Amino acid sequence: MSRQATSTDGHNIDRDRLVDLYRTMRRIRAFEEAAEKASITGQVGGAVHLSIGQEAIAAGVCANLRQTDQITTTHRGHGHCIAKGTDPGAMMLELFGKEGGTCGGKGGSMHIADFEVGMLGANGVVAAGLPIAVGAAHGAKLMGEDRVVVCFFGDGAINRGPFMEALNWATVFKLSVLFVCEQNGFASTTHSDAVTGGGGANARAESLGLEAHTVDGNDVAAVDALVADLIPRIRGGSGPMFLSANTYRLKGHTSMDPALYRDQDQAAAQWDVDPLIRAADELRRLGLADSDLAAIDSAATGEMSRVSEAADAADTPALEHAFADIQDVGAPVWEAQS
Amino acid sequence: MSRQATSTDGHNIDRDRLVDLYRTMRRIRAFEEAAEKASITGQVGGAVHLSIGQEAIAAGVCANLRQTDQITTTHRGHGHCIAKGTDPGAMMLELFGKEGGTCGGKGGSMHIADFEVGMLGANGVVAAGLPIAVGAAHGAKLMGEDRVVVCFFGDGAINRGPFMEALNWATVFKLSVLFVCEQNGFASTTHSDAVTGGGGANARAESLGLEAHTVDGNDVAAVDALVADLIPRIRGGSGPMFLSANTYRLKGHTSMDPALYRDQDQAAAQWDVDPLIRAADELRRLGLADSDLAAIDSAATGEMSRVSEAADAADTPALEHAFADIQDVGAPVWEAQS
Amino acid sequence: MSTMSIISYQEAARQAVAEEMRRDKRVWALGEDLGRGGVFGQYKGLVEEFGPERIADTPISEATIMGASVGAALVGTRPVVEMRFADFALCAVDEMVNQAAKARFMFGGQARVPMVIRQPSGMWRSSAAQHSQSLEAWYTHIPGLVVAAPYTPADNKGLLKSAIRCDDPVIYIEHKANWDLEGEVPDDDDYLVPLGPARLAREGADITLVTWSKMVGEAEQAALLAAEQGIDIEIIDLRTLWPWDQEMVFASVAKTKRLMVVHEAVQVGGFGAEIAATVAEHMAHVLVAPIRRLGAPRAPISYAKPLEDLLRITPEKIVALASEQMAV
Amino acid sequence: MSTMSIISYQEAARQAVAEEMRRDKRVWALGEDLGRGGVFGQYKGLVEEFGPERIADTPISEATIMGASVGAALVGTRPVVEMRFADFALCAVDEMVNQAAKARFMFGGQARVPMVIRQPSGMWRSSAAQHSQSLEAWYTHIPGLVVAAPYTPADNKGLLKSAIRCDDPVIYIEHKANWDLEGEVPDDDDYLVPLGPARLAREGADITLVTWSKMVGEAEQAALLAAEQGIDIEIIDLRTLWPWDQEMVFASVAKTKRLMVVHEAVQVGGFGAEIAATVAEHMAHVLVAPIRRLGAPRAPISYAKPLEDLLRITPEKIVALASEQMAV
Ligand SMILES: Cc1ncc(C[n+]2csc(CCOP(=O)(O)OP(=O)(O)O)c2C)c(N)n1
Ligand SMILES: Cc1ncc(C[n+]2csc(CCOP(=O)(O)OP(=O)(O)O)c2C)c(N)n1
Ligand SMILES: [Mg+2]
Ligand SMILES: [Mg+2]
Repeated sequence: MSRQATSTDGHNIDRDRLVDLYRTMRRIRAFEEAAEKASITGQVGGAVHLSIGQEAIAAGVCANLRQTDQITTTHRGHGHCIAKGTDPGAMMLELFGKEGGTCGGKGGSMHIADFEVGMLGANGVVAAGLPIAVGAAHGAKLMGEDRVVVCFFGDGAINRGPFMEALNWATVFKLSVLFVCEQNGFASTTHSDAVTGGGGANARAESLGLEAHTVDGNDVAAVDALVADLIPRIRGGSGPMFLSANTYRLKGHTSMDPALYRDQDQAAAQWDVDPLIRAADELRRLGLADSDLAAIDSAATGEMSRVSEAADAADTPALEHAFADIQDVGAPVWEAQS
Repeated sequence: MSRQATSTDGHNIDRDRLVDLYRTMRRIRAFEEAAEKASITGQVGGAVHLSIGQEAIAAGVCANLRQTDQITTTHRGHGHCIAKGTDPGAMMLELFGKEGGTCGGKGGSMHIADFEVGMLGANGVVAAGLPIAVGAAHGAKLMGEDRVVVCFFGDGAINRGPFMEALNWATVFKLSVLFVCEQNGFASTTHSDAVTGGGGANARAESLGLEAHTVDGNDVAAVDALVADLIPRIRGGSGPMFLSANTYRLKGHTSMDPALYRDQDQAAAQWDVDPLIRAADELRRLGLADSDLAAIDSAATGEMSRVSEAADAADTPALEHAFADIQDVGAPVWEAQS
Repeated sequence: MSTMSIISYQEAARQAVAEEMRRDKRVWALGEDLGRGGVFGQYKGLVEEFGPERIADTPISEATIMGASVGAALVGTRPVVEMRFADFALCAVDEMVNQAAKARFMFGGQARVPMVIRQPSGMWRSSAAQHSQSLEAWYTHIPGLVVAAPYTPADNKGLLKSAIRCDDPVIYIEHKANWDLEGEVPDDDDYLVPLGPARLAREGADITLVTWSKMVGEAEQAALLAAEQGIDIEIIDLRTLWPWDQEMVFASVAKTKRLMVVHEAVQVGGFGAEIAATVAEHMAHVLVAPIRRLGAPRAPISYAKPLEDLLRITPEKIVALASEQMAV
Repeated sequence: MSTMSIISYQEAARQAVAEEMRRDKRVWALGEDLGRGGVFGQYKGLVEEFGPERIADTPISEATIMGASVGAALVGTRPVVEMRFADFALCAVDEMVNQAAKARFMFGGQARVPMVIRQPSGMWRSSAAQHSQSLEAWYTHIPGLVVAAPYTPADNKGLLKSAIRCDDPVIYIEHKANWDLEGEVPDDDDYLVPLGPARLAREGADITLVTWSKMVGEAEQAALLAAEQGIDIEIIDLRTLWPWDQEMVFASVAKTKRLMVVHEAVQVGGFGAEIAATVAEHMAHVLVAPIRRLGAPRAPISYAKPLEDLLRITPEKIVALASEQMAV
């Protein structure tokens, strides 16, 4: 991919709104940089999949959702969680496996969930979130609620059967789902293109009856503008829609992956079209002072280093939680185990 | 559906070839009528799914295959087996659960297989045959063989995930597979359309990179002509192709199903466009004498009533076969069981 | 006082679903062909009463039938998932095991997954290897799942109602050869059989026979035959496999000092092994004869009837084992 | 005479695949990311030697990875199927259980399904509930499947080679925490460990401890600790779970008169139940202490390390159980 011009110009985005989007992205970035560090030091034990470079999608999509709207995400979901309103403090505690984590430390990065803000769960199984998202929307329909459900997933996920089943289901039952495919070029160490036949995600979605859109997923204003248009239509009963957001996974598959399998020059060039750089350029163009940008950046970095320190200092969960919330009948009894 | 005109006219089909196709169809019909009877009397114990009304697809497709080419089929696969060259005697023995059946009586109607003629198996699980067919073609490619694999399945199967996965796989690995979707309007008691979103089978296939065709599946000459064109191209390395064949399931889902859930007038009208009637009309037009047609019909009926009688008279399998061909190590030992 | 009616196993289940759907608007059912009553007629008439939204016809998409149900359960509805044949649930195992069973726990208790997964199981009319399996043991091995397998019509009503009211995923195993079995069933709309406790199907002094689902019927016949030989079999119908009623089984074994476990599923790795092992661990001292299991040989199920029959547990096989046990 | 090298569990498996691919053109491997060596590096260098057709990168399509392998096996190739994590094999259960395991039988022996299904299993580095499961028990319950779970590097070479040469589907369970374990492995290209026989990992007089996979290591440590208390544990590394070496286990139990079964998987419905039940059925008369099983509690696996650790089988837990058994 060559360097892309920022296309925000055309969107007449309000500066305040772009500031908010930028702040969200910067907070995601700062969270993940802190998580990456903690992963490398071993403070975070489980696998950490960074969405660095993909923040514009999370920010641009979720800015258009109500708190009662819901999302599902994947192994690479920190950005979606933060953008949807999950407390990064609780998220970081979760990554560290500590008390007060979103899941009490029992899930880790790949299973973050925050039902209060409509974050129905990350998922360790590729494509497993699609049927779940569709079911959440099916539930809303049955209960007569006008929630929209957004389902995030990667370009590798479109080759798993549940992808097709879920899209077909959403069409058949006319559900209020926005499917968002993050086209970051990779599925783990594999180039997604090499294992994807035909016209790709949008062609498949259209064949299944969904209106499908493509957006420059590194242009947060473009994502925001498009999704601002789609969500009300979906809420109004249009049925499901599909959005492919083109982006690039700037880091390896996990925090431990040096990603040597890809063209290093190309990968390096992608840092120039980092969505944060592009949004910052645009904000400067719109007259935001460098000092204001720097303030946002350092607030985010500060926030996330604080949550990271707090997580490090926090207590591990009480042992009996290993046997809590399994099932009402037939769960192991802590007293008997200890 | 309204009554369709036979469209064979355009195909300049050789009369001898049409006679052969007609004979194949008639033999399939006769086989299934005998099977239906035996199912109703209880001589055949397991479920029997009749392809009555769909014979033109089996006949027209398989007439263009070599013996070394391979097929997979479904629960509704008698026609495909016969058309591919499986001995109806062995098939009927299989339905009766008798010694000498294609699978020694251990599989029944839904698991008929005949590897010698390239019939790699019916399947009791909807859509399970697609990945298997694709794998057979993958094997051929690895071994440098120019076999073509034809995969038959129904319009209900296109909503299962493995449908998409298998088509994508065939495209990615450029495999020599012809996917044949029998659009008979139903998935069990459900109208296929009611649970299928978007443009249907061909739209999905095209989105996955397959060249997709549609044919009047009740017109055996049309099926034959089209497939005669496709198979050499596939064998030549075109990659996978897709064929939707429009037809109608004249009987219920199983031999026990009166199919009261469908419009009875419409169903009755479909008997007028029965592929056998249409082929017979065409043959008459091409100058075949009624007596010749009658001879084909009675030969087929005679053959199948003989195989049915023979199956009835045949021995049940030796009991120890219940423990044969399970696995080389760790199978139960017959002597220990008896 | 509750009145009783004699109804079939199938009708009992139908009533259970209908009553729970009337009682709780959040309950709905989904699966293939439900609008025409379901493949065995167990949903007959329900679409007429509840409409096609709550008795939903689905595409043939087992993975998404299951996965969408997980999503719908997470947001507060209570799906009854029809898998048609237990064998087809194998197309939806990630959704059952990695998603439904684990979501409550993984998410730290933020959400529940109240769903019932109906899996008609077992041998029925020469259905061969892909339509006859009994895989209940698998689900007992998975934390987060409740597993029920009723035998009587009354239990099929009361347990299914409890399963629908349960806030966790319940694997609900009905036996395909039981649909027409009739029995007395309370008419009471609130007739519930709790998940967990077993049912003492027959009192006896000599051998404790633990079983479930259709094998209860075989065991009852066996007990009559055994009685002629002077062997008095006590039959425990487990009806819930997880959690299972260890207390009733232990009490019975303490009395009879002999244990037999009988199931239709393959013996190797079957749930009988769990019961046998547990009793061996805890009650070896009271046993006067070795524990005996009776399950199917480790063979795929044949189509041909005589071969299929070989794999069946019969009253005769049970009696033979019982006499052997008494001979020790 | 065969020379030996000290290599890792992972390298042993890599050699096994490479040697069998050299030996037999029909052998190939497929799965996600294999061209870059596979997710754990266990295919490192193979694409360079064998090319991308025989070391095939696949889409993320577990059902079709499995199903296509069934088809490819039916026509005479010998696929080695990489599932990456055993948990993901749950996306391909129909293909494993309804197709691979049953095809040979259902088709009356017309065809074979020679495929190896590699399922890296077990707890490894805080991987939480969807990446840590040990589900070997499931596969032992399915007719048609062979199940192997090696512990030593030598066995991982010799058993994997046997699995690749086997004409039936083999569920091949490697432990994710074992990849770096080193040990002596014969260099011989024809070094085979047959499917079936167990390995006597330690001789002992007092207790027979049956285990497999990574738990062999824990058992060995436990035996050292127990020895300090004067308890002499005999360790049988089953290495093949189906068929399992009943003969060696029975002979050992006849000698020690005590049985312990230890596995990482959930205890309820685990394969330990099968072993315990079988010994209880056949050897109750020789036992001087009740059989003991040690498996994980029936709980999803927690992410937080101290909680995850609670679910682990440790040498200490084994020793505690051993002393308890000796105290009887
Ligand atoms: C069913 C399943 N198969 C394989 C994996 C292993 N895996 C984890 S992430 C990943 C790549 C996913 O690629 P994509 O969907 O594009 O998401 P991205 O990582 O690029 O965000 C794979 C193969 C898995 N978690 N689940
Ligand atoms: C995975 C799976 N789900 C459900 C079934 C039950 N079933 C058998 S045939 C059938 C309908 C199939 O429809 P279609 O694919 O159109 O084939 P047709 O019967 O029309 O030939 C269903 C739902 C099954 N066998 N397998
Ligand atoms: Mg990707
Ligand atoms: Mg159909």
